[in-house]
Amino acid sequence: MTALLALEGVSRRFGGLAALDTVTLSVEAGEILGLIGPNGAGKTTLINVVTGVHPATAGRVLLQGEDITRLKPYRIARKGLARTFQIVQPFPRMSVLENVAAGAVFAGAAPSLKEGLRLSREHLAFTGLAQIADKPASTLTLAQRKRLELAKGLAMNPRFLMLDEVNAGLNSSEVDEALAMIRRIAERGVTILVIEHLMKVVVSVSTRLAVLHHGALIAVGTPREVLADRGVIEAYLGEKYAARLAGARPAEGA
Amino acid sequence: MQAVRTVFAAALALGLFASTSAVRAQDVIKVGAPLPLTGALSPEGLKQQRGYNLWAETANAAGGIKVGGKPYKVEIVYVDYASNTPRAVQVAERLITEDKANFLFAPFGSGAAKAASGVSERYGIPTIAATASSREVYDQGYKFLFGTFTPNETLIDPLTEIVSKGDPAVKRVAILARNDLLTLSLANLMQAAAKAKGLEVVMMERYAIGTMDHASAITQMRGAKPDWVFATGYINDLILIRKQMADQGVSPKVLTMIAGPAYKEFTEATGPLAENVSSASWWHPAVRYKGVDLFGTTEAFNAAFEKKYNVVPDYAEASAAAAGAILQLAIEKAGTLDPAKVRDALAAMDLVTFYGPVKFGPTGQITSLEPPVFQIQGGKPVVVFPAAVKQADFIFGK
Amino acid sequence: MRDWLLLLLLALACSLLPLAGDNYVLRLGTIVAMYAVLAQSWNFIGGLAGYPSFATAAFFGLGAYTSAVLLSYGAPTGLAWTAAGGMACLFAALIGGAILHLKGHYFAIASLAVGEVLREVVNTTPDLTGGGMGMNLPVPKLSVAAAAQTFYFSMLALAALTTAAAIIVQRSRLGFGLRCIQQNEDAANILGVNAYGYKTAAFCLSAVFAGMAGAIYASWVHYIEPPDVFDILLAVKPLVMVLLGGIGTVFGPIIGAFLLIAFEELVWRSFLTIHAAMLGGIIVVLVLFMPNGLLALVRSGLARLRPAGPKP
Amino acid sequence: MIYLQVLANGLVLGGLYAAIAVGFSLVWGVLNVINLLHGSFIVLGSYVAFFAYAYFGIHPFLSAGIAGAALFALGYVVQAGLVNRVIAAPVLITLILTFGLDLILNNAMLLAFSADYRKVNLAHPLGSLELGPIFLPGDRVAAMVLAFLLTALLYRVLRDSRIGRAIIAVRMDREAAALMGVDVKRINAITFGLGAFMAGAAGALLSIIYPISPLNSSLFLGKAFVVCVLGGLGSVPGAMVGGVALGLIESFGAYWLGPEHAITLSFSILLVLLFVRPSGILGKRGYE
Repeated sequence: MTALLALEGVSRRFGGLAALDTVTLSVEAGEILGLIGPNGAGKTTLINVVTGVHPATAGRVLLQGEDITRLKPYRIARKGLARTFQIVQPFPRMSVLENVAAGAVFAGAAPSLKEGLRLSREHLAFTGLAQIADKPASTLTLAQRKRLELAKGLAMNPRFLMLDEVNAGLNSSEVDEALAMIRRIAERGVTILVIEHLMKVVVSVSTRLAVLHHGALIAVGTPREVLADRGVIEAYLGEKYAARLAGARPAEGA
Repeated sequence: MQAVRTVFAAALALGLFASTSAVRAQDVIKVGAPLPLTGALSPEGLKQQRGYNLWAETANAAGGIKVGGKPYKVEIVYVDYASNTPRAVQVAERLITEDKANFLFAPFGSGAAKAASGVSERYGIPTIAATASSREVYDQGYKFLFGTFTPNETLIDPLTEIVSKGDPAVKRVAILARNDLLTLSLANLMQAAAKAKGLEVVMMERYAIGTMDHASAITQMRGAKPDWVFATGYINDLILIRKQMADQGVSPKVLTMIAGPAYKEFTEATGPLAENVSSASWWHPAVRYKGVDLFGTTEAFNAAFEKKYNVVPDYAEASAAAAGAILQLAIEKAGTLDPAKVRDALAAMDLVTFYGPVKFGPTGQITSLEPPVFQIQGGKPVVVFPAAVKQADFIFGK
Repeated sequence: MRDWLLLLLLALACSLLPLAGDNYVLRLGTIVAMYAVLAQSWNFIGGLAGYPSFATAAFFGLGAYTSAVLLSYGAPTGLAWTAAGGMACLFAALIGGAILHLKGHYFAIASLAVGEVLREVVNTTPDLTGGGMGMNLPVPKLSVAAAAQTFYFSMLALAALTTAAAIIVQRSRLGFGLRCIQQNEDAANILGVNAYGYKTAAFCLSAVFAGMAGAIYASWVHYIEPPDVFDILLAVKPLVMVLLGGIGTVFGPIIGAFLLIAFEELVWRSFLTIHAAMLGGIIVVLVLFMPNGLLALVRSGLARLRPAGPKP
Repeated sequence: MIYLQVLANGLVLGGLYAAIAVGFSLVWGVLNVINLLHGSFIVLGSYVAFFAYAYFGIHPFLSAGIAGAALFALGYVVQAGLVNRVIAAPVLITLILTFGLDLILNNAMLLAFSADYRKVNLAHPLGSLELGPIFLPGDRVAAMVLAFLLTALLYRVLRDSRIGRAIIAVRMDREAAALMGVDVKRINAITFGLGAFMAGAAGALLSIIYPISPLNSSLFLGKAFVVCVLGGLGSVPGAMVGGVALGLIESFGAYWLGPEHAITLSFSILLVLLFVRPSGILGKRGYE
């Protein structure tokens, strides 16, 4: 069976800088793949390449075998690839409900505006935003905005959902709620890619981890395998520290 | 903020002034005058207004216009159409239907006059155009439109006659024309007239409205080695062209410019460069007529104008005043304000005014004038044609 | 439903105008209807999509000249008017492809330049358009009153049609998508909105009715010249009207058109040479004190008075 | 040989266009405000020079400083009092605000000075420089050189003075500049004032070349637009390059295609350039 999403030797250059360097990676249906790496490693670029915002300069992106490398972002969105933004991007002067409905109407299953609004209420209930459905999005707290991003993504009825730092800036109880929600989304059969800064969080939720460093993929595997990988430790902590740790058991988190 | 406040205060004051100064006498003759008081044509609009005002004040000072023995005051209702032709048409209709104007002075220039005359024709309101010369304005078969400018070719033909007779060495003509109704029409006529006289047209170029630089056109002109340069445009274009010709050392034997040099602003702005520039216009303060109108002789008109405005009148100002004088004569002759009767009096008119002999052709355009050719000599425009009012000989450059 | 009812009532009320007024009032009514069309047109691209277009004058002028040229070749009036709309729409689709990837000031300037280029093209093709000499259209063989009514009702019908289109668009996916684009174009793209296609559609909508308005206008005044039909004020006034009435709303543009023309008429009558400054004064006051338009001001009372406008 | 003259025409004209556009570019680049008052500012500068010459005999090359200072004050007040209130609002709002202000200013000038064309006629005109077959108009060249010197001065001010650094900081990142203690509103007003200064000075210099009338303001504004897009925004070198490029385009365009097509050509090039390279010939490198 072909992978849900496959990157084949994908590169993305900005001028002379290679933000992504021949990355080959496949995502199987149903998994939660954690994508980690130090700042500037190319994680967000990878999402941008997959969603067509910054098309790959080399290589191919395949969705269930279909080449989507050069498709426009809106076409990719309509094929069931949804994402959230690290810096939240609501439509500020629309209500929360309308924000979500946009996802349902333009990429999701809603055949009409009316149906889109109805479906959106369900997604709001799921994400716990039902009480504030009619407030303008610009009045929301950060945690609420992050959840709104999630709800918008869900409304697109995605096969594959990419979450870019949905937990950044949240306190620990908010993070726990968010994680529970990610798991519940996965239970609905949505394949998920999580970009995360907090190692603890990503390890607890992911079924598999991939590590980017300077635009290159340096490790893929179960969380346990990856965290034991010497290259990964070097990338995160520097060579010296990695050498000291060598032979010792991998730490819980890094 | 202060500037804004000042302007608002000024606005308010003006508004009050406008509303209290409106004439409320019962026996008035209302003449509607749509004018371009703002926008690109506003210098022209203001000139016309000066002419109309002088006429109205002179007529009122003399006790108004006698209609069947009863004196009527003249009231001119001005509306600015911001140099926008459709607006002129709209304003014309408003003046007739809302302000109940008895008569109309057409808006400035051929294009707007033509457009607005359609309205006054439909309402049967006699309309005098003081600044429309193109034949196309008058050949629409309208009965209520009259014009005080002769057709454009009456400006061109005497010029070519004088130049071709005066100096057989003038062979090559360069034409530079503004791409606009009157100015383009003059250039086309010039091209035809030059060919008819056996002259060679070595350059014929148009420039766009709003052109800020003529250097390339003048470089081209220099290459064409013309003996006679004929440039048309509004005053600002011609000032710039004159200056840039000097910049590149282009000095033809004859330099003709229409329609700027008749205005004093041209000589003021170009200074010594104005010298020997020739032009033609429909009227000139040097002409001498003994009229039966309220101004009487041309000298008397010039004096009255100078007394009020401190300047010598130019052709546009005189034509506007003449339009009023002619209208007055027609009303007095008709002895009624009935538009159809006044119209008939205009059509039958055959007399002399300070502006010249007045007789309208079958299309309504004046046929009795002989437009003077003049040349700037010693910083002043002097008439070189027609012979009856000639002040000096035409001077050719080297 | 409420919008449709309002439109119907408004159209009915306006069709009674010939009973109440003389020809000059009808002329004013025609002008209000014409500007309502232009304001409504601008609202598609400027209000809904948030792209500050100054191309309204270009579409208007293009429509006027398309129709005038066709009429001069003997085409029937209805065909000429329709073709003018079609031509403007086609032109918007072509030019939209080139300039709709620009944002903010750059888009504003490009849309402005489009009108300037068209104006100069007309100026320099005298064989077809009369160039700087302008163009005469056949005068309809109608009485004064009949002509006034014909053009009033034509323009009124077009205004109603444009408003109907606005109502439909506002409630459709297109309108929803345009609002998304206006608020965050990148996010809209990612949510599956075909931003480029939607913007082009909005641009075309803002062209087709403006082009037809230009065509009717040309027949109405039966003399057109480039400085008049490509006048920059034809692009600016609709925008002021929309701001006045309320940006992005269905009836705001109509209210704005009515108010501005009424105000102009008043000013024009009482202030001979400072009406431009008066218009400038309205604009300044509008922008500084009621960025959401009069409607919003009335609706939300004085509490909402604040200096900055939230609309792009 | 004739091409040398056309080239010279284009270069001189380009120098004047650069002078017209520098202030406009500065305001656009730093404040992201399209100042539609710019054309009227230039005309007002011309009037200052005209009256200074007519009543006091001050040469326009000297009164350029006076005109600049007067316009700086006006520009400062306009920005501090009005434009600053909506500076954070979307493009459309500031654009339409300056449009309204321009209607007022232009109308006020029309009332105060009338639309009649005037011109400064120097008692001692500069004549023409003849370099073999090429004629160079003395007044244009002198005005161009002075405008160039003023522009160079502006460039130094921006690079080397405290206020200049603050302006550049605001241009780069408004919020960051505010956090670093820059009084952004004051810098906005100073920038707008500097833009008006350049407009006023340019207007004074142009008073010996162009007939003066409020009607000219839209012509100047149009040129400033094209120059800015050609050269790239908010950059002094960009305005120079854009000005010269436009001068050359118009000059050769008028020569090859006929003068009636010169304006069409420049607007067409503007459209094409917006399409292929919206950042202008020099790109967005700014005042660095």
